[in-house]
Amino acid sequence: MALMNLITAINHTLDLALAQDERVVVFGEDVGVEGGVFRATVGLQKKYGEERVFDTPLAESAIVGTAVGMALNGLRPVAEIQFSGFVYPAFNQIISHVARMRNRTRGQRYLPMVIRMPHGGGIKALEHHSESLDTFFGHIPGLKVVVPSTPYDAKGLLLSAIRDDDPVIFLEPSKLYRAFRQEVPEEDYTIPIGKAKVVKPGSDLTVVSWGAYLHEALKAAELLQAEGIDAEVIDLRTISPLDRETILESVKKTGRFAVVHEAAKSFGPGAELVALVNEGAFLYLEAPPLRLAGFDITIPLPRGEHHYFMDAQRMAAGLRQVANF
Amino acid sequence: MALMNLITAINHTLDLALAQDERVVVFGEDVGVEGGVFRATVGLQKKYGEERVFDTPLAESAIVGTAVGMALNGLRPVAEIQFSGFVYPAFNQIISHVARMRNRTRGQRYLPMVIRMPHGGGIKALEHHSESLDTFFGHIPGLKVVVPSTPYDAKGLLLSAIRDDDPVIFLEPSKLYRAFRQEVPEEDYTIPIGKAKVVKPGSDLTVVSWGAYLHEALKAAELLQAEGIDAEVIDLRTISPLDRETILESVKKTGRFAVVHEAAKSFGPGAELVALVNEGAFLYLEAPPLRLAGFDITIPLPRGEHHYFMDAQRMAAGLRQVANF
Amino acid sequence: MLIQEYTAQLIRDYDALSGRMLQILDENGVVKEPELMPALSDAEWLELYKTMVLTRAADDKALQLQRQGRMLTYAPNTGQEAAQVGPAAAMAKNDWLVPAFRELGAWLYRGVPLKTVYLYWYGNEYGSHFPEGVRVLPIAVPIGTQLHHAVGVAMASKIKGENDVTVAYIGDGGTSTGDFNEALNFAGVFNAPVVFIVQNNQYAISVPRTKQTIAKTIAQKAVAAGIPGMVVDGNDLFAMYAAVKEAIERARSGGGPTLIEAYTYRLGAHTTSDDPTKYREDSEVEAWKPRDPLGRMKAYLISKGLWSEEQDLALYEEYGAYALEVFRQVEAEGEPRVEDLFKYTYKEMPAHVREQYEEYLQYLEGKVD
Amino acid sequence: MLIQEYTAQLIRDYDALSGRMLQILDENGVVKEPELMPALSDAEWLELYKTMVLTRAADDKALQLQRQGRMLTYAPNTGQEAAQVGPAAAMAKNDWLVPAFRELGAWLYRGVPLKTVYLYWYGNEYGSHFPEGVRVLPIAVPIGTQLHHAVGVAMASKIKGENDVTVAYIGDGGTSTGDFNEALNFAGVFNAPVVFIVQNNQYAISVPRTKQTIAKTIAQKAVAAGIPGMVVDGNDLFAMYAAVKEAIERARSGGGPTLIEAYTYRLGAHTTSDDPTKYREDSEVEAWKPRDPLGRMKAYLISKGLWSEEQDLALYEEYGAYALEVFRQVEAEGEPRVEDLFKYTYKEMPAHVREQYEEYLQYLEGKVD
Ligand SMILES: Cc1ncc(C[n+]2csc(CCOP(=O)(O)OP(=O)(O)O)c2C)c(N)n1
Ligand SMILES: Cc1ncc(C[n+]2csc(CCOP(=O)(O)OP(=O)(O)O)c2C)c(N)n1
Ligand SMILES: [Mg+2]
Ligand SMILES: [Mg+2]
Repeated sequence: MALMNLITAINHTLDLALAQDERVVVFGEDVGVEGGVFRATVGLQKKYGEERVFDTPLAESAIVGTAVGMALNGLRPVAEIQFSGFVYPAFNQIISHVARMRNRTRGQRYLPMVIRMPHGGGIKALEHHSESLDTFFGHIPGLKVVVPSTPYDAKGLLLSAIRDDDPVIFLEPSKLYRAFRQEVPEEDYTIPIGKAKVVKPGSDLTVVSWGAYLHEALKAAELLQAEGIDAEVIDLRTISPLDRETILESVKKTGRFAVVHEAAKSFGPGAELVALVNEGAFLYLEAPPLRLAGFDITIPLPRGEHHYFMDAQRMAAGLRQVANF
Repeated sequence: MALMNLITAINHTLDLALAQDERVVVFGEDVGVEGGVFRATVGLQKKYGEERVFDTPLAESAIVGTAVGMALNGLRPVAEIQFSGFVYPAFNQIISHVARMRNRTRGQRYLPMVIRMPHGGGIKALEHHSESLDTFFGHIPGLKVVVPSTPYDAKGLLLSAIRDDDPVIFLEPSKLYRAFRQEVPEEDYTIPIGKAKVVKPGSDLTVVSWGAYLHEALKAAELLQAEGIDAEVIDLRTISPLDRETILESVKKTGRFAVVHEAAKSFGPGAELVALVNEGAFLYLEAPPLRLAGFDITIPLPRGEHHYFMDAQRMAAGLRQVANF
Repeated sequence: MLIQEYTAQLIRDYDALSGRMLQILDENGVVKEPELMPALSDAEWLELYKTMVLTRAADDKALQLQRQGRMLTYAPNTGQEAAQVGPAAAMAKNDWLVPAFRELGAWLYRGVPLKTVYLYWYGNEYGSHFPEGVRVLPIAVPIGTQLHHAVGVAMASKIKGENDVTVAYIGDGGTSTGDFNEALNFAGVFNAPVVFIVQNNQYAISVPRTKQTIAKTIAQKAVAAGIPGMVVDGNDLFAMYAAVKEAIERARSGGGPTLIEAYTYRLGAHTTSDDPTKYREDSEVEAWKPRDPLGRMKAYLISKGLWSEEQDLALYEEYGAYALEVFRQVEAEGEPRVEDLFKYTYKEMPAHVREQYEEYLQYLEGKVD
Repeated sequence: MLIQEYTAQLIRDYDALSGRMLQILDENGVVKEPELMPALSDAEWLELYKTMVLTRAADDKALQLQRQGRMLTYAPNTGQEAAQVGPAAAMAKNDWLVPAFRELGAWLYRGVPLKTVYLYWYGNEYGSHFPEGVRVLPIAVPIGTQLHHAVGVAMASKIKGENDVTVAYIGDGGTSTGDFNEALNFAGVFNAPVVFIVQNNQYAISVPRTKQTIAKTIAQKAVAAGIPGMVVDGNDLFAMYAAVKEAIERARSGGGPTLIEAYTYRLGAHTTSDDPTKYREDSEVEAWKPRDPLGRMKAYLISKGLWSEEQDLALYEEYGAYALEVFRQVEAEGEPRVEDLFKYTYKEMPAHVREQYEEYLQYLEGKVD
C-alpha cells in the first residue's frame, strides 16, 4: 500500500498496465518526454521506451483516430486528451468510429481502447479547461464512460477500462488530481464498470453525484445530517452504462431523489437520472426529483468560476428542499 | 400562396432572405452549382452570384469557422452541412466559438449565423445520414436549436433564424423534405423561436414531439382517439430554448406526459423534457412520464431501419400505457 | 531488380512541384516506358485485367439492379478500376487495405467477396463483416477519417515489429479535410509504413477538382508533411502498380510514407442519387472515355496476343451473370435479424439495451398476434 | 516604391522548398540587406522598438505578479516581440488581426489596452472586450480554430467590396491541426485577402518543432494549399515588417493569401504552469539569447545614434511601473459582476437562464443574511 493522490494513482496504474501487457501503448500531447501537463505519465517513457509511450503532434482527431487503427491491429491504446475542452476535434472519430466499429462490422472488429482526459473544473484554469462532457459521451451508444472520484477507484476503474474489449472514455476530475491522498494497494485489482457505489447510506433522500462534486455532496450530506436529515449518497462512477439498480433501490427506500453535477443543466446528465427514476420508481417518489446542476451558461473564467461551481452549502440548500418537501 | 414541400419552402425562404438582405450569404458543399444534394439551394447561385451563394471545399470545420468569421465581419451567413452526421468535424467550432463568442466578449461580438442541416432518418440512407443531434446541440449554452415539422413552419422559423442576432442550428427533418406539400404564403412572415405549438388539443394526455416524428405522433393520437383517448399533441418546434410554459400548461391539464423522439433514449432529449415536467408539474402527474425514444444502438443501415424508426402504431402502444396507467 | 531500383529512384527524385505524371501504358495500349514495366508475367497481368473486368461488370449490374429498385444507393467505380486493382495487386499478403468507399476493384482483389460488397450497398451491416484473414477495413463514410486508422494500423505493425504495410485510399475532395493534413503529418513524424492513394477522379460530388484546391497537383500536398508525393496516371494499370509497389517497399524497408495521386476520372455518377449532367458537360465525359483503363489494357493484351474481343465480351457477360447470381443470394438472405441490431453495440449487451430489445420483441410478437 | 517591388518579387519568386530565411537585420544589429530595408523613418522604427520594450516589460511584470499569486496563468512572449510588432505595424488601420494567444506585441500595437490584456489573464471575460474600432478578435484557446475565423473575416471583406486584409497568427504546434490545412486551402480557393503568420518558436509546450512535423520548414506547408510560403527571421523586426507588408499588399491587391513562417524562439516557459527545464537544455536557451529581437534592434538604434543604454533602461523601468499601475487597476476592478455571467449567453436572457440567475441571486442574498 502507498499513499497516492489521483494523479499518482493514474500514473501508477498506467505503469502497471504497461508492465503487464505489451499491447498497451500510451500517447498524447506532451505525454512522453514531459510526462503530461498534469504529470499522469511521468517516468513512463523512460521506463517503456518511445515506441510505447510517446508524444504526438498537436492533433486530437489524429490522436483518437490512430488509436482506433492501433486497436484494430492488435494493440490496446490509452490515449490522453490534454483537457476535455480539446476533445471536440476528435468527436468525429469518437462518434463515427470509436463507438461504432463493433456494430458496423457485426462484431468482427472491435476497439479495446481508452481515451483519458482531465474533466470538469474548479481549478481556476483558462477557458475550455473546465468542461464536463458527461452528456455528450453518455448519449453515444457503444461507448462506456467512467468518472472516478478517488485514487483507489481510479486505479480499479482504469485497469478495468484498459482490459475492456469496448472503448472507454475515462474522465478524470482535474480538481481531484492533487486534492487528497489515499491508501492504494500496489497489487492488481479492478472495479467493475457500470456499478455505482453507495458511499454514505441514509434513509431520507437519495443523492447521486460523481467526480469532484461527489465530495461536495458528501459534505452537504454532513451538513444535513446535523439537521437530522439522513441522506444516502451514491457515487455514480460510471456514466454509461448507468447502474439503474443501485439508484432505484435507493430511491425506493428514501422516496426522494436529487442529482448533483457540474455540467450545464439543460439536456444534461441529471435529466437522464431524473427520467430513469421516473421510469423505475415513480410511485415511490414523495417529492419532485431535483437537479442541482450547472447554470446554462459558459463556464466562467477563473474570477467568476466560484459562482458556477457549487460548494457543499449551496448543495445543502437545494437538498434541504427535497428533504422537506 | 403556393403549394410547397419542405425543401421547396426552404429554397423559397433562402431566396427571400437573399433578396431582402445583402448581408445574407449561403454556402456549403455542393450548394452552389448543383443547388445542394437535397436541392435546397437550387437556382440561388444563378440568381445571386458566386459571391453570395457558393460551393466550398470538403471541410465542415472550415464551413462553420468561416461562417463565424463572416458573421464577425458584418455578414449573416447561412451555412449548410450536407447531413447532420457530417457535422462532427465542426463541433469544435460550434461548441468553442459559435456558442460562446457573445459571452466571451461580454456582448461586444456576436454571431448572427445559421447552420442548416438535414436531420433524422427513415429515408433508407447510408450510415451517418440518419442522425438526430437534438441533445448535443440542446446541451450547449448559447445556441438556439430549431426543428420545423411543416413547410409553413420551416419558412417562418428559418426567417426568424436568419434575422436572429444569435446563432441558430436549423435541423431539417430529411424525411419530410418531399413528404407532403402545404400552402405557403409568398410574403414575409416569421414564427418565433422558442415557442412550441399545440397541434392537436386534447384532455387525457400530453404528447410532445417534433420533426418527422410529430406526424407519426399525430397519427398515433388519431388511433387513440378512436379508442376514446384524447391526446394533446405539441410540436416542440424549438429544442433550445425550450418552451416550458406550453408544455407545463398542457401537463397540468392532462396529468399525463409522453415525449416521442428519434434520437437514442439514454441522455437523449426526452430526458430533459421528463425532468422539466417533474420540475414544473410533478404534483399534477397521474402516471409516470414516458419516453418513447430511439433504442440505445447505432441507427441501423436501411434494411434494418424500420425496426429503429417508430411508426404510429408502436407509438400508440406506448401512449396507451400512459393513458391507461 | 533493376526495374524497382529505377522506380525507387523515381519516387525519391520526383519533384512534387513539377506536376509530371508517371505513365507507362499510353491511351492506345502501347507501353511507352518499357524500362519502367513492372516484372509481372503475362498471366499475372491478365489476372489483374480480369479483376478490372469483374469490377466493371459488378458495377454495371449494381446500377441496373438499383434502377430496378432492388439495390439501394450505389457508388460506381467506372473509369477508376486501374487505380484500384493496381495498388491492391502491389500489396503483400499480410498488408492492410484501408478504404474510403469507392474502391471496388481493390476490395475484390484483396479477398472481399462480391456478395459482402453487395450486402453493404443493399443496406445490411454484414456487408462490413469480412472473411477471416482479409485485412481490409470497412468502408468509411465520413470523408477523411479513415486515414487516421491507416496510420494507426501502420504504427501498430511497426510497434509490434511486424513488417506489414498499410495502403489507404481517399478522394480528391477528401484532401480538403483537416484529417488529411493530420494523418499525413502523423505518418511522417512516426515514419509509419503507410501509402496514401488519392483517387483524384476530378470531382467531389458536384465540386470539380479545380474548385477543391488551387494546388496545381494533389501530390504536392505531401510537401506539407515532408513526405514524398507523386502524380501517377490512375488509368494506367502498369503505372499504378509500379508506383504503389515501390512506395510499399519503401515503407516496408523503413523509408516512411508516400502520397500517390492517381489521376483519373469518374465516368459515372457520384452515386445512384446523383445526376452529373447538372454540373458537368457531356463533352468532358466523352473526352475522358478514350482514356478508360479497361480499354487500354484490353488493347495491350490483344496486341500481345493474350486476349481477344470475343473473350472480352464473353468474360464480361460471364461476370455479369455471376454478379446477378450473387445479388440474388443477397436478396434472399439480406434482411437483418432483429437480434443483430442490438447485439453488437457492446461485447455484452448492457441491461438497458437488453431491455429495449426485449420490449421490442414483445411489441413485434403482439403485432403478429 | 522600389523596396516594395523588390520584396514583391521576393515572395513571388521564393522557393518554399529552399529553406532560405529572409533576414535584413543580423544578430549584431547590422543591416545586411540594405536594399530590402522597408521605408520607415527612424522615428517610426523607434516607435516600434518602444512597443517591443513595452511588450517585454509588461511580460516581465505579469510573470512577477503571477509568482506573487496576484495574476493567474500567463503565457509569456519573451523572444517573440519582433514577430508580433513587425506584422502589426505593417497593417493598415482597418485591417483585422486574428490572434492565437501569444501575440502581446501585436495586440498592444493594434490598440488593445494593456489593461484589457491583463484583465484576460486575470480571469475576467472583459479581457476580450476591446475598445470600439479595435479590429482584433479575442484570443482563441483551441489551437487552430482561429484560422477559419480569419479566412471568414477576409472573405467577408471581399464580399462586401472592402479592401481590408486580415492577419492571423498560429504557432508551430498549431500547424499540425486539421484546421490549419482546411483554412489555408479555403483561403486559396476563395483567394481570401489573408496573411497567415506562424510563430515558429520551436516548441508546442514540451514538443519540439522537429517532433511536430518532419517538413523541413513550416513555410513549405503552404505548398499543400497552392499558396506562397516564406521563412522569415522572426527575431528581425525589419524582415518581419517587410515580408508581412508585402504579403498584405499582395492580398489587398487581389493576389491572395500568403503563409509567413516567423522563425523564432520561446525564451521563457510555455505558460506560468510550465517548467521548460523538464524538456530542454539550458544551453539551447543560452544559444538563442544573443539572437533576441530586442537586443539587436537596440544595437541598431544605438549604432544610428537614435538611442542609448540609459534611455533603454529608463524606458523599461517606466513601462514596468506603468504595467504595475495598470495591473493595480485590474485588481481593483477585476471581479466580475454576477449579472455578467448570465447576461451574454444570448442577446436576450431566455426564461430558464433568467430563472437560474434569479435563484442564484436569492441564494447569495440568503447567504449574506
Ligand atoms: C465529412 C463528410 N462530409 C461530407 C460527406 C458527404 N460526401 C460523401 S462523398 C462526398 C464527396 C467525396 O469526394 P471525393 O473525396 O473526391 O471522393 P469521390 O466521391 O470522388 O470518390 C461528400 C461531400 C461525407 N461523406 N463526409
Ligand atoms: C485543440 C487544442 N489542443 C490542445 C491544446 C493545449 N495547448 C495549449 S497551447 C499548446 C501548444 C501550442 O503550441 P504552438 O502552436 O507551437 O504555440 P506556442 O504555445 O508555442 O505559442 C497546447 C497543446 C489547445 N489549446 N487546443
Ligand atoms: Mg473525387
Ligand atoms: Mg510553438
